[in-house]
Parts: sequence; structure tokens; C-alpha cells
Amino acid sequence: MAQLTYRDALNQALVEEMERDESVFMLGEEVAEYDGAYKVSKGLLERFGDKRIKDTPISELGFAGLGVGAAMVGLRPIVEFMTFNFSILALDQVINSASKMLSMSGGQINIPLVLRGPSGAALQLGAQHSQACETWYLHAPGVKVVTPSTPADAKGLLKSAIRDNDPVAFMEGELLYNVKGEVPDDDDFIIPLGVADLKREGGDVSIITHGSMAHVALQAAKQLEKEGIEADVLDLRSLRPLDVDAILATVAKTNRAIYLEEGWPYLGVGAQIVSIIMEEAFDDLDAPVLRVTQADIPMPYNKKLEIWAKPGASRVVEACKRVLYV
Amino acid sequence: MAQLTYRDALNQALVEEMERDESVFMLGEEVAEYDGAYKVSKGLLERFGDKRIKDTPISELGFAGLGVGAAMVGLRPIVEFMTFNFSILALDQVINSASKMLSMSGGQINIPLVLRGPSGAALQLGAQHSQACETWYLHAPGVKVVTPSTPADAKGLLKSAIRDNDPVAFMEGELLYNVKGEVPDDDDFIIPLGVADLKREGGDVSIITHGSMAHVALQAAKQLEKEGIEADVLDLRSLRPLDVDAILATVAKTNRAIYLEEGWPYLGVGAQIVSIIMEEAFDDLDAPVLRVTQADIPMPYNKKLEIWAKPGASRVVEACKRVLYV
Amino acid sequence: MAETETVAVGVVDGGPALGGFSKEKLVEFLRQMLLYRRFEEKAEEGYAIGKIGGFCHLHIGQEGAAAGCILPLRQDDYVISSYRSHTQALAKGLSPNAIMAELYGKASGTSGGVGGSMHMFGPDTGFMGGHGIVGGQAGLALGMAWAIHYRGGGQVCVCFLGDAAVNQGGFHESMNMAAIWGLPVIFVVENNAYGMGTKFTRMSETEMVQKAASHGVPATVVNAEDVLATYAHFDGLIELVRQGGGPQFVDVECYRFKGHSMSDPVSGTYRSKEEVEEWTENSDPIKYLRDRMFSADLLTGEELDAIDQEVRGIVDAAVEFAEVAPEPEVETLYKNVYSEINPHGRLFFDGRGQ
Amino acid sequence: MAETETVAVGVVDGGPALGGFSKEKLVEFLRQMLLYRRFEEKAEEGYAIGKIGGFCHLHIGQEGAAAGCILPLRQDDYVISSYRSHTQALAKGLSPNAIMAELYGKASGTSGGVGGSMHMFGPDTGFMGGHGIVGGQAGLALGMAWAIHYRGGGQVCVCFLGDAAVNQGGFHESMNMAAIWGLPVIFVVENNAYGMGTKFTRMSETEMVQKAASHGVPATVVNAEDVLATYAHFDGLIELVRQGGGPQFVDVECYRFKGHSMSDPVSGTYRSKEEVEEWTENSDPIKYLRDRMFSADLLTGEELDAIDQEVRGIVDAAVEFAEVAPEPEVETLYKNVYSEINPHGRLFFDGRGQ
Ligand SMILES: Cc1ncc(C[n+]2csc(CCOP(=O)(O)OP(=O)(O)O)c2C)c(N)n1
Ligand SMILES: Cc1ncc(C[n+]2csc(CCOP(=O)(O)OP(=O)(O)O)c2C)c(N)n1
Ligand SMILES: [Mg+2]
Ligand SMILES: [Mg+2]
Repeated sequence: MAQLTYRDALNQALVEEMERDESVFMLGEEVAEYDGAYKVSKGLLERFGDKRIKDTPISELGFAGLGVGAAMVGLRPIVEFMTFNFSILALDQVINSASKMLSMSGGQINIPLVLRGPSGAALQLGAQHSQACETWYLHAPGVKVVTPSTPADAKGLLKSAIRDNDPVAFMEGELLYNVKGEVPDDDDFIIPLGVADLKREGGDVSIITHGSMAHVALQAAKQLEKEGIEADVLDLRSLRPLDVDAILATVAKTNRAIYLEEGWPYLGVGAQIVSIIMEEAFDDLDAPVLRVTQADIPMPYNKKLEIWAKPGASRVVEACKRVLYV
Repeated sequence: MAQLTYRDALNQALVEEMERDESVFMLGEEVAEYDGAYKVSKGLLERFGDKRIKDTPISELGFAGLGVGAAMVGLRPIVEFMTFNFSILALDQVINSASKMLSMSGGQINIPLVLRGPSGAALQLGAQHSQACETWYLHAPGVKVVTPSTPADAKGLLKSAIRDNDPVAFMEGELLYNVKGEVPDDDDFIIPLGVADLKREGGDVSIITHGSMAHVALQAAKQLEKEGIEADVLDLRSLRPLDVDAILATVAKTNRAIYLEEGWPYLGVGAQIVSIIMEEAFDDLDAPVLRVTQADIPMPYNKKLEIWAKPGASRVVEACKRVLYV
Repeated sequence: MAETETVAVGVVDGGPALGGFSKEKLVEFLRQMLLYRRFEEKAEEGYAIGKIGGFCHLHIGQEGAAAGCILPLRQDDYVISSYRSHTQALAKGLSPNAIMAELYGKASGTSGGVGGSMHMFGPDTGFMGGHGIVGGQAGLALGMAWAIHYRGGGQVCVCFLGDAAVNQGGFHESMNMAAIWGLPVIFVVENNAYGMGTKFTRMSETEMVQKAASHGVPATVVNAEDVLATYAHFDGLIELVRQGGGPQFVDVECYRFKGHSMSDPVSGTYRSKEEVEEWTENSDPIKYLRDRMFSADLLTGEELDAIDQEVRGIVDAAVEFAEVAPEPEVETLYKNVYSEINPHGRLFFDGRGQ
Repeated sequence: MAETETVAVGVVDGGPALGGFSKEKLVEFLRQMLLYRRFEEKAEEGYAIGKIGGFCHLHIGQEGAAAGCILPLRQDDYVISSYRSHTQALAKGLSPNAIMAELYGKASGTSGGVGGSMHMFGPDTGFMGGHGIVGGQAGLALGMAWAIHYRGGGQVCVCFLGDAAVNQGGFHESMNMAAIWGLPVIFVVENNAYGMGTKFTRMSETEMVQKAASHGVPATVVNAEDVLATYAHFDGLIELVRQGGGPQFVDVECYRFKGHSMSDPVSGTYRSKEEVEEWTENSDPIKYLRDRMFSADLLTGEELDAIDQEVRGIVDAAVEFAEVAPEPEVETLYKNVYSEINPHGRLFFDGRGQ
């Protein structure tokens, strides 16, 4: 196994899938000549030429529409949003075209499309550039949503997403690109969508999470360990399809759970997970399931306030203790 | 008290508030010469002239931006979306401008803006025209969301929304415009945002809901009554601010609750309500809180399928019985 | 009203002709437009008696556009349109039966009864749908044109839009990208002068061809009352685009004889009865062609009747087909949300689709 | 490079002048642009040492635009801009102290330390913010211009955009509405030829003035290397707009001497070192004015040094102010999400803001 950064793992996935299938191409702002704003597409222009890696104007709605249209007739476009914050401009084509096309057409036209880019806050980018965008993509049926937390997950899941025949919103962590980890060398290493990953085992409490927060969850679990509390850390990896079995299994084991996420609380992902646990595992619960989220405010620029507003390990520890009544 | 349709109640609210405050104006597609696609603005052009009631081109993003910009410098715009389905095109100006302006500017620039129009399914309009749009507007802090179910609520809440100093998404029921009800004659009749309305009292089970589904909830309650089951029907009326006290009170009384809504389940409003009950009233619950929602599919055109896909009274009755274990 | 001068009487392939078209071709144009007209009339009827529901937008009066623009296309060319698309679907070769069945919400409809009037699809014939968000199809057309360009085929993509759609930002973004990448797409505005109750000229200071041209997309105007001129115009443009000439924009002038949708009165607040009557009388593309053919002795009253009988028969049969066609099953709904049900994880969250 | 011919030496108000401007005015232009330059240099320094974070976009090289366009405005006129807006905020009268404090994230900053470089606000001076979504401010400017029109005041709204923003659909929608309603807004593109690493000409087949004009908005070009020409141009346009002449569009040519933001190298993948050097050497608006004033005997080396000393003093003081300014309090965050906390119901759902 190779040690790779999350960025390079994504890059490998792109290269391998573009080699594998000529109908795969990628477009977006600065993806070609500039190698990508976050350098995820480094070297692709040289390797694949400017038909398969295409720089676009700043026209999110238009080029997302291009992706959907190209997918309607059988190509497998990858649309990079420089960050998902800007994709709100394109949401109409996601919600009203991509997610409904197969259904509206009576099953005739599927949309094998990947929409990818960083989502969530980086460092001090302020209110308009620091949003976790899962909710916008999860509410309407017809789109799949994937949020890898490690280099291996990034590679294995991106390859799955590209091969998937439906629209997949693939949300990367803006702060994860430099994170390193082991990635299997196998050219055909893929991770199926819909399988959660128990990133740590412990029997006392379940920390369920997704995306970059998996790292915060593991930090919190370490702190809890010092106090003799063993936490399961369940990284959902894919939010639709959602590994409900894995959620129910960890809850059945620990009887106490919290949901940790990067975004806002009102209709954050955790609200759905809590509801599922309520509906399907009520009797397993020894305590209410609590949520740890971003503060319910637009992200502030000031460094200290930003740290305060983001969900950190100490708040996770605190929530775990609350559901353990200690 | 006068018997008014929901449409006329909204019309009265508009007239009264425009009379009251010169800084109030309304724009949108077909609002002026055509009296509004759903005739909510009937007669306003004649009464207020074409500066205060303005027809726009089909440019949702642009004219929503106009609303936000005009509000930045002190006007009180009302932006009509012909339906909220089309407002996804404008969502960027709602999420990235309106909801964050006060915060980003350090408290200097507030946005007294109303975004209104019908939301949710009417009859056989198919996938792109039949969406309940609450979730898109609720996730980000900075916007208020109001969903009146009766003519009186429509009038009283719209007047409050117009006087409110923050952005308010005011979602009307496309199928409610012809519904009649008593509306107080008082020119200054207003209903404050954030107060739920217990539309029916009963001690056995709580049906919590909002918007047009309040009528379905009342129907279900009638059916339950025949079987000797008495339901509280709590109409939230406003989803942000949210009357959490009223939710907790009905749950404390009945110990059993369901959430009924028009939209999809994954991160539908109910997910948040269930989470709040989980977090704050876990010990009150004798059964899990269940949700009744639209089928998790794009809305079909076919009449029978559409009826099947929409949440109806019989499914509410069934859910109530499930939480009552009968 | 179209200029009559554009239609020259002459001889083609040894036979009498009009505007360079043989009698056979002329009859086909007439037959097509009559089929569209009769079909839409039946749809109107079906709506009136409650067999058809939802929003239903007719093409009556605008038949010259679909015929003139789509008939010169190849089967493997793509056409995409708005919620107003019955006649375009017919022109591109979808069966009247399937279209009517779709209006009736039946399983044998073009979209299995799930799409309705606004969402007809026939990918096998290159008809890529009926779309309900004004201007949304411009982005999709861009993508289909991109795919043609990407694969190097000689296909063309035609995107129908209403006149009001040129005020949508996404339209401009799409025009710009089509221009910079030289994509094989023709943006066709069926310019019926109104977007619902709003006259185009109230919402634009300039002509729409100016806006298109400003992105570097060559833009022309044609009047669809004259299907011959319209056909000839598109025939030329399509060839140009097919040869790699890049995108085109066409402002196709026409007039909608009916209300915007079935719930909108034909005349009233935004246009007078007189205005509608004037257009209906004097700018009917079917009458226009019929009269030209009569004067050129290329059509007799009997021939016309026979054609009309034939298309009426087709439309009646479509109604019969739709009447008896089966309703779609609930189960199909969940099959058509995702094409790929991943082996792991849950995709539906209502407890009904598992 | 600007044409030197546009600057004519002459006499104004009895004194020597250049391009019709008195010495006093010329010194003010020079002083302003030097202030912008020194301010941005300090911001660059502050970023390098970690006092400033996030994205930080500088105006170095583009000073002629803010000076030429904003100085002719009245205090009650509105200016709105993108994430690249430090010098526009300075020009509109925000204090250097508050701007620097904002960059430092301090409570005395223009936005209480919550906005940062991209979100400066000064409604008291008519500076309506720094906005981060490319093109988003066009819609907001439209609304402010609407408000002016609605109230009947004689104000003007100026909307700064980058060249890449003209490819956003919302920009076109806004231009169209400004045109049909004749609103008092000037869309000003600071055309530095690149949107991040993308040259404008790669993403547009046509000149941007063509696109603006296609909506019915009169469109002109001016070169901001020459602040005098730029000022004169805007002074005239602003008056025109103020008198009710409707919207205007101006393509203001300039060049960015630094990287797109602090994380983008000055040259490299998308432009060569030579290109940047050529522009920096030969198209610096400050050098340009300085040299013209020297040649016209309207400035001495000592005078220039004195001005530079003065503005350096202002900027140093701003840094000192920012250094010692207090950090914002957590409590203010929740106060500024809603201006009206309704007496009933809950607005925040994280359990921390109640
Ligand atoms: C984005 C969006 N906004 C509004 C509507 C509602 N609407 C449907 S059709 C229409 C008028 C469109 O007019 P035009 O483009 O001229 O096409 P026509 O109906 O005349 O064929 C409007 C406003 C919509 N479907 N989509
Ligand atoms: C909608 C949107 N898409 C993408 C971005 C990322 N982005 C920030 S600045 C920029 C380039 C803008 O260039 P231009 O408009 O020329 O302005 P300049 O930076 O040159 O002043 C991009 C792509 C964004 N902020 N908003
Ligand atoms: Mg029209
Ligand atoms: Mg630029």
C-alpha cells in the first residue's frame, strides 16, 4: 500500500477512471490549465488533452446543465465545483433536471454524473465560503451523496461514483487535501457506495459522523479513552445510499449515540439520522441521541470565533458524556 | 368576522401593509397586469400603480437579488415567486446574500424582505412543479420561514412577515387559495411569528404539522375520533422561529406524536422536529415519533399515483395507531 | 404576417413546385401541420372533459415552427424543448398514440404516464424531452451538443425555447459556452410574443437576435407562418451546423392562438380579442400553405379533405389507444428514481420503497 | 498602456493643470492611489506574518479604477463590489483603521471582524460591501438602484465586478432589468484580463461591451492606467445617470500586478514572468500620473516624498490600530444573525445561541 495524500488519491481515481472509460471527462473552473484550484486535477490536461479536461467560464448553472445534458446522451461527466458553496447557483439543474430525469422520462434517461469539489469550511474564509452543503443535495430523491474522510475512501468511493449510473454529489473536505493515508495499490480498488466504515471500535457510546468530521470523532474517542470510555466511531461515508444497518448495529451495541457533523443543526444530516434511530431503534436507546454541529450562525472570519463556531473534539466528548450521564 | 378565501386574505394583507408603509412594494412574474398567476395580487396595480407592483422578466435569480439589494438600503420588498419550485434558481441570493448580510456586515445591514408564493404540490403538475421547498430555506440560519394553513393565519402572518426586519420565506399552499375561513376584520390583526396553533385538542396522540397538511391532520383526527382516539393537532405555522414550547407541551401531554408534512422524508421538516423531541422530551415519549411524508420519489403526473404519493389522512391515522400500539 | 414573396412557384424534379418544394414535400408539410392541429384540438377536448390534467400547453397557431425546424433533421439529431412540446414530439417521430397516452397518464405513454404534458420523452427518436423550468433546457442542450462534439459525430442538437426564456441567466451562460467551444447546437426561440401574460417587448429593450449575437452566436429571424421559408432556413442552418460551423440562434416568429395553458383565457387582460382574431384570421400557417398550394394548383379541396380525414383518423385512434391503455403501477415509481440500486445501503426513506 | 495624448497640459482656475485638472486635484489623485498602494502592501505583509487570514485579494496595479470611478461620486451614492475591494472601500471613505482592523479580524473592523477581507461594509459612507459570490453583487446593485429610482432621489449606484463575472447568468438578468426600467446604476468591470488563472478571451468570443450593449445598456471602455481619463469619463457618466439617463456599463482596463489571492503565485501557469514585468514596468497608474505631473512641472520629488510619507504614516497607524484593537465577542455572533428576535419561538437550534 502506498502513502498518499487525499488530493493524490482523488487524482489517481480520476486518472484511472479516465483511462478505463473514454466517456468520462471533467470540466469546471480552472481544472485544466491551472491544474485545479486545489490541484486535484494536476497533470490531467497534459495526459488527456483539452477535450477531456475542460476549463469553463464562471457559469455554474450553465456548466452543471452541460453535465446533465451530456449525461442524458450517455457520456459520464465529472463536474468540478471550485467549492460547493458556488454550486447553490447550479442547484436548479441538480434538483429539477438531474434528480428527476429518470423518473420524469418513465425510466428512459438516466444521468451518470458526478458533481465534485470541496464542501465545508476551510480556514477563515468567512460566511459565503464556509458551508457544508450536504442538505441541499440530500433532500430530493434522485441524487446520491458521498463524503469521503480518508485518502483510501476518497479513491475507492470516487471510482465508484464515476462508475455509478446516477447523479452523485461527491463532497470532499477542503481541509483534507493534504491529509495522508494508506491507499491500496490495486488499479481496481473500489469501495461500494452505501457501506459505512466503523473507523474505531468501542462498546460504550457511538459517535456517528461523516466526511472530515470523522477525524474529529477519532480525536474525541482518544480523549474519551483516557477517561475509560470506549467509543464506536462510525463514518457513514455515503449519505445516500445510507448504511442504515450499520447505524442500527452500533446503536444496538452501545445504546447511546451522538451525531457529529460540520454543518448547521436545522435539518443538518444528523436530524435525519436521529429520526431513523427514533423510528427504528427507539427501544435500543438508553439516552436521547444528541447532535454536535456547527454553531447555528454564518461562519465568522475571526480566527477564534471560527474555531469556536466549528464542532470540535471537546464538544463531542461533552456530548458523549451527556448521553452516558457521566 | 368576515368569511374570506385564503387568496383574498393574502390580498387584504398586501393592501393593508402597502397602505400602511410606502416602503413596501411587490414584484414578480405576472403580479401586475395579470393580477398574479394565482390572482393573489388582484387589483393592486390599479390601486398602487406600476412602481409599487412590478412585473418582472423570468429572471428569478436577478429579481430575488433586486429584492435583497433594495432591502439593504431600507425598502421592504415583497418578491413573489410564481411558485417556489422556480425559486431554486434564486437560492444563491437567499442563502449567500440575504441570510448572511446582517452577520457578514457585523450587524450593520439587515434585510427586511418577504419571499412569497405557493409551495408544495397542486394537482397533476408533475415532478418539476410539485415540490415542498421548506428544507432549502430552513437549513441556513438568517432566514425565517412561515407556512400558513388558514385564511386568518395567511393574513395575520403575512402582515407580520412584511413588518419583520429579516428575510422571511412565506410559503403558501397552492391548493389553499380557494379555501374559506373566518378572518378578523381588524385592520391591525396580526399573528406574531413563532406561535404555533393548537388547531384541535385531544389527549391521546399529537399530530404535529404545518402548512396545508393541517387540513389533512384535522381530517385524520376526525377519523380517529370515530375510533375513540382524541388527537391534538398542532399547526406550527412558523418553522423558524419555531414554537418549541408548544411542541414539547403537546408531547408532554400525549406522550405520543407523529409529524405530518407535504414534502420528502430525507431532511424534511419532520426530521428536525423529531430531533428536537429526541433531544428535549425523550423521557416523555411512550413510543417513537413517526413521520408521514410524501413518497420518497419525484411527484408523478398520473392522478392515482399522485394521490398515492401524497400524504393522506389514512396514512396519518395508521401512523397514530402505530404510536398508540393499537 | 409572412411575406408572400418568399414563396416562388416553379418546377422541381420535373413537377410543379412552390418555394422549391415538390408537391410530395408540400403535402407532407401540410399533413404534418394538420396532424399537429388536430392533435392539439383533441388534447384540448380531453382536458375539457377531465381526461387530461395538470398544466397543458398547446401549439395551436405555432405549427410552422415544429414542422419547419424539425422535419429537416435526421432521426439521430437531438431535439429538446420546454413544457410546450406536443407538436415537436410528433414532428420528431414519437407516436401520436404514445403522446396521447402520456396526456392521459397511462403506462403506454411516452413517459409511462409519469411525465404528463410537460414531460414527454422519446430518446429513441432523439426527442429529449419536455422540461418545465423556463430556460432549463438550454443548459441540457449545451450538454448534448457537447456530447456530439466530444464523440465527433455529425449530429445536431436543436433546443426550443420560449421568447421569455431569453431573460434567464442560464440561457446566456449556455449561449456563451456554445460560442466559445463552437458546439453543434441551434437555439430556436418559438417567439409567440408573450410569456404567459407578458409581452416580450415589455421585458427587453432590444431584439433577441442582438443578445444572441453578442455572445458570438450567429442569429437570424424567420417567420413560421410560412413553413416553406422556415424549412428552407433551417435546412440550410442545420447543414452548416452539421459541418462544424458552430452554434446558431433563430428567432422564429409565430403566434399562440390559445391561452398560455388550459387555465388561461384566450384573450383578456394582456391581449385583446381583436388581436387574437386578427392573427388567427390572417397568420395561420396551415391556411397560409393551403392557400399557396391552391393558387399554385398543387392541392385540390378533395385532396385537402382526404389529408384531414387521415390525420383525424390518426388522432382519433390515439384517443382510443389512450382511453384503453393501462394505468401505471405504483411499483414502477421506485424503479425509476435511481437506475442503479446499489447493493448496499438505503436509497428511500419513506418506508414504502424498500 | 494608456495613450499619453489623452492628458493635455493646460491651465485651470488660473493655475497650471493636466487633463483639465488643477494641481490640487491631481495631488489628491496621486495621494489616493499611493494610499491604496501602501495599504495593500501592508495587507500583504500582514498576511505573510499570519496576522491576516483567509482569502485576501489585492488591488495593486489596479488603483486607477477605484480612484477614477469612486472619487467623482457623492457620499450618498452607493458602491458595491466583489471580494476584491479594499481600495474601493478606502476611496468611498471608510477609514484605513477600520479596514485594516477588519483584515485583522478585530471588533473595530468595518464588519466587526466577522467579515474579513472579502466582506467589508460601510453603509454610512455608501459602501455596501464586499461580496464573495462572483457576480452576486450585480443583483444587489440592481436592487439598490431600484430603491433610488423608487424614492426618486438623485443618487447613483456603482457596481464593481471582475471581468469573469460577465459570464454569470445573474449579471445578464441584472443588465436586462436595469435597461428596461432605466435604473441609475453603473456596472463597472475592473477588467484585469484574468479571472484567477483564466484569460477573459478564452471564455468569451466577443468583447464584453457588446454583451452589455445587447441588453440596451450603453457600454464604453476606459483605461485605468490613466486615472485622469478614467475620472473624466466617470464624472460625465455619473452626471448622466444622476439626471435619469438610465444604466451604463464600463469596461475599465487594468492589470493585476499580484497573484489572484495571496495563495496564487504572481506568475506561473497562466501568465509569464515577462508579461507581469512588462505591465508592472509600463502600465503602473501611479507612475503614469507621477511622470505626467513631473513633466508638467506640477510635482517635485520632495512633494512626492512628502505625500508618500503621509500615506505611509496613515497605513502604519492603521496597522497599529488593528494590532491593539479588541477581538470580537462570541455573544455578538448571535445578535447579528437576525435583527429582530421575535418574542415567540426559537430561532437558533444549536443550544448555544439561546
Ligand atoms: C424558471 C421558471 N419560472 C417561471 C415559470 C412559470 N412559467 C411557465 S411558462 C412561463 C412563460 C414562458 O413564456 P415563453 O418562454 O415565452 O414560452 P411560451 O409559453 O410562450 O411558449 C412561465 C412564467 C417556470 N415554469 N419556470
Ligand atoms: C460563483 C462563484 N464561482 C467561483 C468563485 C471562485 N472565484 C473567486 S474569484 C474568481 C475569479 C473571478 O475573476 P474576475 O471576475 O475576473 O475578478 P478578479 O478576481 O480578477 O478581480 C473565482 C473563480 C466564486 N467566488 N463564486
Ligand atoms: Mg412565448
Ligand atoms: Mg479579473
